[in-house]
Amino acid sequence: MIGEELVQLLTPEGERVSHPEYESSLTNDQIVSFYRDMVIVRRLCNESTSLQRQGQLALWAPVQGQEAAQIGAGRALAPMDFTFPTYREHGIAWCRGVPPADMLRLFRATSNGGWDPQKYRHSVPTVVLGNQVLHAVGYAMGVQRDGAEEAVMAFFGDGASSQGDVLESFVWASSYNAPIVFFCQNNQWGISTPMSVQSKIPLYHRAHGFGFPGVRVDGNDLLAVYEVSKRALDNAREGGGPTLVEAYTYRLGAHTTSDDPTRYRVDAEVEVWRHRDPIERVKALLVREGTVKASYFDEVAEEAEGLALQLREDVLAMGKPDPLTLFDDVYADYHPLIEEGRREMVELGVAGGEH
Amino acid sequence: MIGEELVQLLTPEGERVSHPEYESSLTNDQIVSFYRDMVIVRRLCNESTSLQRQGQLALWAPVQGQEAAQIGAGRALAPMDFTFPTYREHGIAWCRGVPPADMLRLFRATSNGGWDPQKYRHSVPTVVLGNQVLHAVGYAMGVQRDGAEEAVMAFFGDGASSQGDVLESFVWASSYNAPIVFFCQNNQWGISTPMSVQSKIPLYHRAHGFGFPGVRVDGNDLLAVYEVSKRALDNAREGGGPTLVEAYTYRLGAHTTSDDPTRYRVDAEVEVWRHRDPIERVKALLVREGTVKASYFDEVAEEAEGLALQLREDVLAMGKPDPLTLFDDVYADYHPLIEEGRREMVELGVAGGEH
Amino acid sequence: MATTTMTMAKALNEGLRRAMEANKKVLIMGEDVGKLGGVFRITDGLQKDFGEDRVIDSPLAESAIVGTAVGLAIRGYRPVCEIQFDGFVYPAFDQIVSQVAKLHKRSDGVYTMSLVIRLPFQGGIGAIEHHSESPEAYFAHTAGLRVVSCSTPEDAYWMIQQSILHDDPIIFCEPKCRYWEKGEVDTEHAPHGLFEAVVRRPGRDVTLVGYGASVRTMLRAAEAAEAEGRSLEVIDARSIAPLDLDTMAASLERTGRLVVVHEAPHTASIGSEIVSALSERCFYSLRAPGLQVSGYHTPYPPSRLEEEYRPSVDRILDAVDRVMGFDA
Amino acid sequence: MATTTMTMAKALNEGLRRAMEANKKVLIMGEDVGKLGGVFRITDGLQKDFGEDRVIDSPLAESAIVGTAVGLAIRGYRPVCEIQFDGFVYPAFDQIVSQVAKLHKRSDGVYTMSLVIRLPFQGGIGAIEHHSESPEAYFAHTAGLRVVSCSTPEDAYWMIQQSILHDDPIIFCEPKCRYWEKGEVDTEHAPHGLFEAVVRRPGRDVTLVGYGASVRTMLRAAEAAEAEGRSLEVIDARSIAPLDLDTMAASLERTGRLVVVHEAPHTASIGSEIVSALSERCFYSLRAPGLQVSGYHTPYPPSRLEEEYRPSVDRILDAVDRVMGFDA
Ligand SMILES: Cc1ncc(C[n+]2csc(CCOP(=O)(O)OP(=O)(O)O)c2C)c(N)n1
Ligand SMILES: Cc1ncc(C[n+]2csc(CCOP(=O)(O)OP(=O)(O)O)c2C)c(N)n1
Ligand SMILES: [Mg+2]
Ligand SMILES: [Mg+2]
Repeated sequence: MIGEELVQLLTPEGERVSHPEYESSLTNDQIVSFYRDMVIVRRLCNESTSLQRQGQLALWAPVQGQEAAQIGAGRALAPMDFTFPTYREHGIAWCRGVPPADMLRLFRATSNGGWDPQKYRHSVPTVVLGNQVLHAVGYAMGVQRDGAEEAVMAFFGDGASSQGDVLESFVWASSYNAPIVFFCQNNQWGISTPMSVQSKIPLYHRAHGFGFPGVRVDGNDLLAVYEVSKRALDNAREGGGPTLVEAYTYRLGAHTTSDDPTRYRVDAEVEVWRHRDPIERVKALLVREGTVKASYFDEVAEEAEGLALQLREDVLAMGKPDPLTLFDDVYADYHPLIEEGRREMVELGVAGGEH
Repeated sequence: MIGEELVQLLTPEGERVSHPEYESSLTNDQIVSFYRDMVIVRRLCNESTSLQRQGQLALWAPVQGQEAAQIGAGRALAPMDFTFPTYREHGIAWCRGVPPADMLRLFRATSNGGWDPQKYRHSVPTVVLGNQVLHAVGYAMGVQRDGAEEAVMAFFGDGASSQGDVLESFVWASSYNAPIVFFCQNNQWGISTPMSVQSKIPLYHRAHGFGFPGVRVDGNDLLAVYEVSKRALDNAREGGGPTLVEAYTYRLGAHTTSDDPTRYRVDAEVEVWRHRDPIERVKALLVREGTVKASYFDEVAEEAEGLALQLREDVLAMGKPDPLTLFDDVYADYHPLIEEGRREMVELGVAGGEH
Repeated sequence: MATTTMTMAKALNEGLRRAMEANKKVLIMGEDVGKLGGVFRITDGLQKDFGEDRVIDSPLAESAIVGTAVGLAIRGYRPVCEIQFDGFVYPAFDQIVSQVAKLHKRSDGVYTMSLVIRLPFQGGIGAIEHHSESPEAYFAHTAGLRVVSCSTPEDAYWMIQQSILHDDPIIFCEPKCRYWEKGEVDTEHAPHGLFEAVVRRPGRDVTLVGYGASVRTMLRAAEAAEAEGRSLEVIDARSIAPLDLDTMAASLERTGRLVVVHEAPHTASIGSEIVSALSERCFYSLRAPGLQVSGYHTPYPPSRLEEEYRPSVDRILDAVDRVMGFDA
Repeated sequence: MATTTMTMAKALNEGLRRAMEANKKVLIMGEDVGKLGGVFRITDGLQKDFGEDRVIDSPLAESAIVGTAVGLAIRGYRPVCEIQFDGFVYPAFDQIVSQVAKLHKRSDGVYTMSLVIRLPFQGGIGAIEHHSESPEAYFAHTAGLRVVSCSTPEDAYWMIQQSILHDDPIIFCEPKCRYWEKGEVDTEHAPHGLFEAVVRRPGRDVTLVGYGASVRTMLRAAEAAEAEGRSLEVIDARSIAPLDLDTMAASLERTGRLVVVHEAPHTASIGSEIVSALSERCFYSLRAPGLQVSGYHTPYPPSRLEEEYRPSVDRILDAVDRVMGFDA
């Protein structure tokens, strides 16, 4: 796995390694704090999986295994940057400040969004593969027109990389030199479709053919992802145009709670990747370098536990929305068919939601 | 213009040059015969432009300047290969044996196709940019399944190279190692859009990012286009997978007869390219090498004249189709709305077509 | 008579299997259709038995799935494309509308667009956004296509085979919330022509017309109405385009009252089409205007609200009340 | 009153110019819209005056034109996308249906999808395939969108400005065969609300409803009918979604007879919608079923046959005869 082309600053054993082009700039405090992020995100994800198993969520898309990719990228963002996620960017949402319960509204099937995208500078979830990547390019074109020093980050998976919308995004971003970072989490699978079906060669090469840089980073290496993302974001903000970052990682869990990965992949593969666990890797570093007291790990685990409990409580409190909300925000302005629908529903005496 | 990356075997002055990877395999007879093709295709194109000016065609899309690209590629094809054109591949259609008048049915607005695509192994014109490239990949997948030694060639322009369908075609062809040659005529313009808006770097690079070879050939050099196309087609037939050929050329005329290129490009640019005229170049070679008698050029011109006259005659004879043909071939099988429409038209007493 | 009980999912799987056995040119292509057997397992086991060349796991791009299927059809194959969910068919819309629907005509009949696009459609499974849509009207509006939908395992088994045999391109709409319901399947005798509507329950007072998942809802409404002494005739349209207006008109001539049920927004929908077409055919027989019970004019809601959005027995009975209230 | 005579093309150009002057956030984007001024010259001169950042010549990809416009709208811009011809809107269909139409809702009203998609539509210019289509029903069927069409230079001038000002996404359909027809334009007072239908010619016997290019055809039919002693009321729907059914119903209450004219195939069309909606609203007043004069159920033909395909004065008068022949 560790080829010349893969940027790595931390080995799976938690040892720092040097790279000719990148060097970790993270302070110990930052590493400690990002470790906490990762632990919390994983814990919240596990809680969400249980909530789904218990019938409290319609679906869940686990992020296990991709925490370094998401926290590395998410923490490299500047506050004014704007991000466009798919349905699996729980770690990014966490970094942007989206309340955990809000991340679950989509999966509790009480909302098609869940949070205020302008407030958190993190767009609503996008389920149709690739659509959001074009939005990100357009947003970046707006940033250019405003003369703002902001960057945009678009998230998508290895599977989505085959969609016309993602590929057209590359054309546009290059053509307009848009301040955007394409952040592709290559977690090796698109449901049951292995990466090799989408591309025979490493994905990051694709950028070169469109005239902008691509880089493959060890997506399970927090330090490397942070540096690679930061440099790409800085470059975008400074007018250097787009970069494609391929975070080479792995989806340890199922595609979603509806999925049965045993039908298409062997346990041995998953095992290999468990040994590259992104959280363990940082923990090993912290231990190795004696950065924190031994008790720190328990403290973080406990904090995560508390947040998980809170999440559970918040989710259980999320009632069924009032059916009349169906008609809200479809249009910004008066629309006769909305009024007609609302009237019909009221006349039918459809019960209100739980509150 | 002549960079290392451009395959050239014949200079604009008609001198043979060597290239480290390609060598002309054309016999004198072939060059003489392909020269004839180019002259005829240009003459037919000019005739079509006049026909349009005289109100006999709804539109015409001139091919001037791209004759070497099309005859070079068209003559490199084997009889059983299959081709998928846009609306400007008159030279390819000529090589496939499509009767000239049939090429004009689309432009006389008497048909949306014009010829039997299976008979000539040359698909119907495709006007929606990029759509046909996916068809070509699918057809090539069929060739693979049949175990046939055939190749497929898909044509598209520099402008269309930005469309999702073309880019998805690259993904698929690479994924399935399909026996296809993507033949992009980069004629520098997509109506008024200059090449630089579609890509900041040479287009053929795009293939590398998808994991298959791309090559840029001097599209005004018959010898080079032939060799590059032939090698790519042979490679496809032998199971070597896809190649992107970028034929670097120029649209000397307007986009179509509806277009006014003076609004977006300067005469000087056109002048530069006139000096690279693909037909003059071969003529210079033939003269230089004394391959043909001086009278040959007049003979060819005369033959072309005759064909142009014939074309005019055939086109003028193409009457308005019987309106009831509207209802033919919409469905392969009985459809009540087709019968309803036909009945209504008959009852309305709509006049038949001219025959 | 060989009759077996099976789910609609299994019936589709068996139908596909029979079609593949009967003709080597039949291919299946789509996302996750191979090893996984599709997210709904409709193609379960087929790749194992027919190989990767005939059951093709594709890259994730719908325009390419349909676009390459067009090329395969030109080459003489009969591809069956699976679109994973209704809401993901739109990236392929251009290929469907500009190519699939028009190439037979453009080639003067030389190309046969013998392809089937399978589309799990309608709601009712508690899914997240884009997994519960009803895009059938887009395709019905498009000349050159045909659109059908099954509502029972038996129809699923036969209609998929009939569609694959048919030479026109067919959008095959599968009511995903019915995949796991069981029914009898006669695997020897095809029950009905592919483009025929079927009266699922005879009645006198009002004609209900629908398709897919709505058929069972209409039958339930008819049962409930019976308790109140109202007799509702339930017609399963089966073919959405073309519509079998003859069967519907024959019913309407008797009942004089029409309610069309479907899950899409009602503007320019199949409901609008049926109402307008029958208002002409049965003008003198109509005792009330034809009404629609449909999705509301909003995006499909988060699924906690889907049962308020989808036509329910109550909403159907309410519409029945309204058509009974007219007197012409 | 500042009234000037100009073509519809010029009126659109002037309307766009005024909108751009009024608000710096208004952008124009599309293929060839800059230097060339668009293939129909609707954006002529605007890039020269407002710069390349506000009049954006784009790469050739419709999904990207609309998709990036969505991003610009999220950033607070008000993009006006030009799709070069109706038949090239389908590559953008996914972005339009799944994003443009739904993002306001998905974001609980936070995102304003203030974008206009200009679509030269309908036939009549003798073009080749894909340049003469009428895709309005696809968009009207889609909740979250609005669809309007202009039929006169004055409407063109005002409606484009009203659309740009409006906060919902609007599909703006321009009848390309009328671009070069001249008319009076009052550039001071907006004539009508954007979503109001307008009676273009009063009449007593039959109500004709249509939009875009069909308006002039209907007016000609009304003139011809007058000679025969028949009085036809002509309504320009202007707003295709939502429909101004009040104006139409008011007319129908008087005439009792309805003919809808448009160029798309009639299945699940705007014609079907108008007929079915008014058959409910005006049930007791209808003296004949509402009929459609529309395109046939075939792909748009090669343009030598387009006048046989498009609704003609003859076909309209034939439908008028038919509705007059009913007696309820
Ligand atoms: C246009 C579209 N087609 C199909 C789907 C169904 N689908 C949901 S997720 C998924 C796999 C995506 O894989 P990838 O992009 O690698 O992201 P990951 O799930 O691995 O994070 C598919 C096919 C979809 N959401 N959108
Ligand atoms: C999907 C689509 N969008 C827009 C058009 C309108 N159009 C026709 S030709 C053309 C330019 C194409 O340029 P290029 O691909 O370079 O081919 P060329 O005309 O130069 O041969 C455009 C924009 C179209 N035909 N299809
Ligand atoms: Mg993946
Ligand atoms: Mg070009």
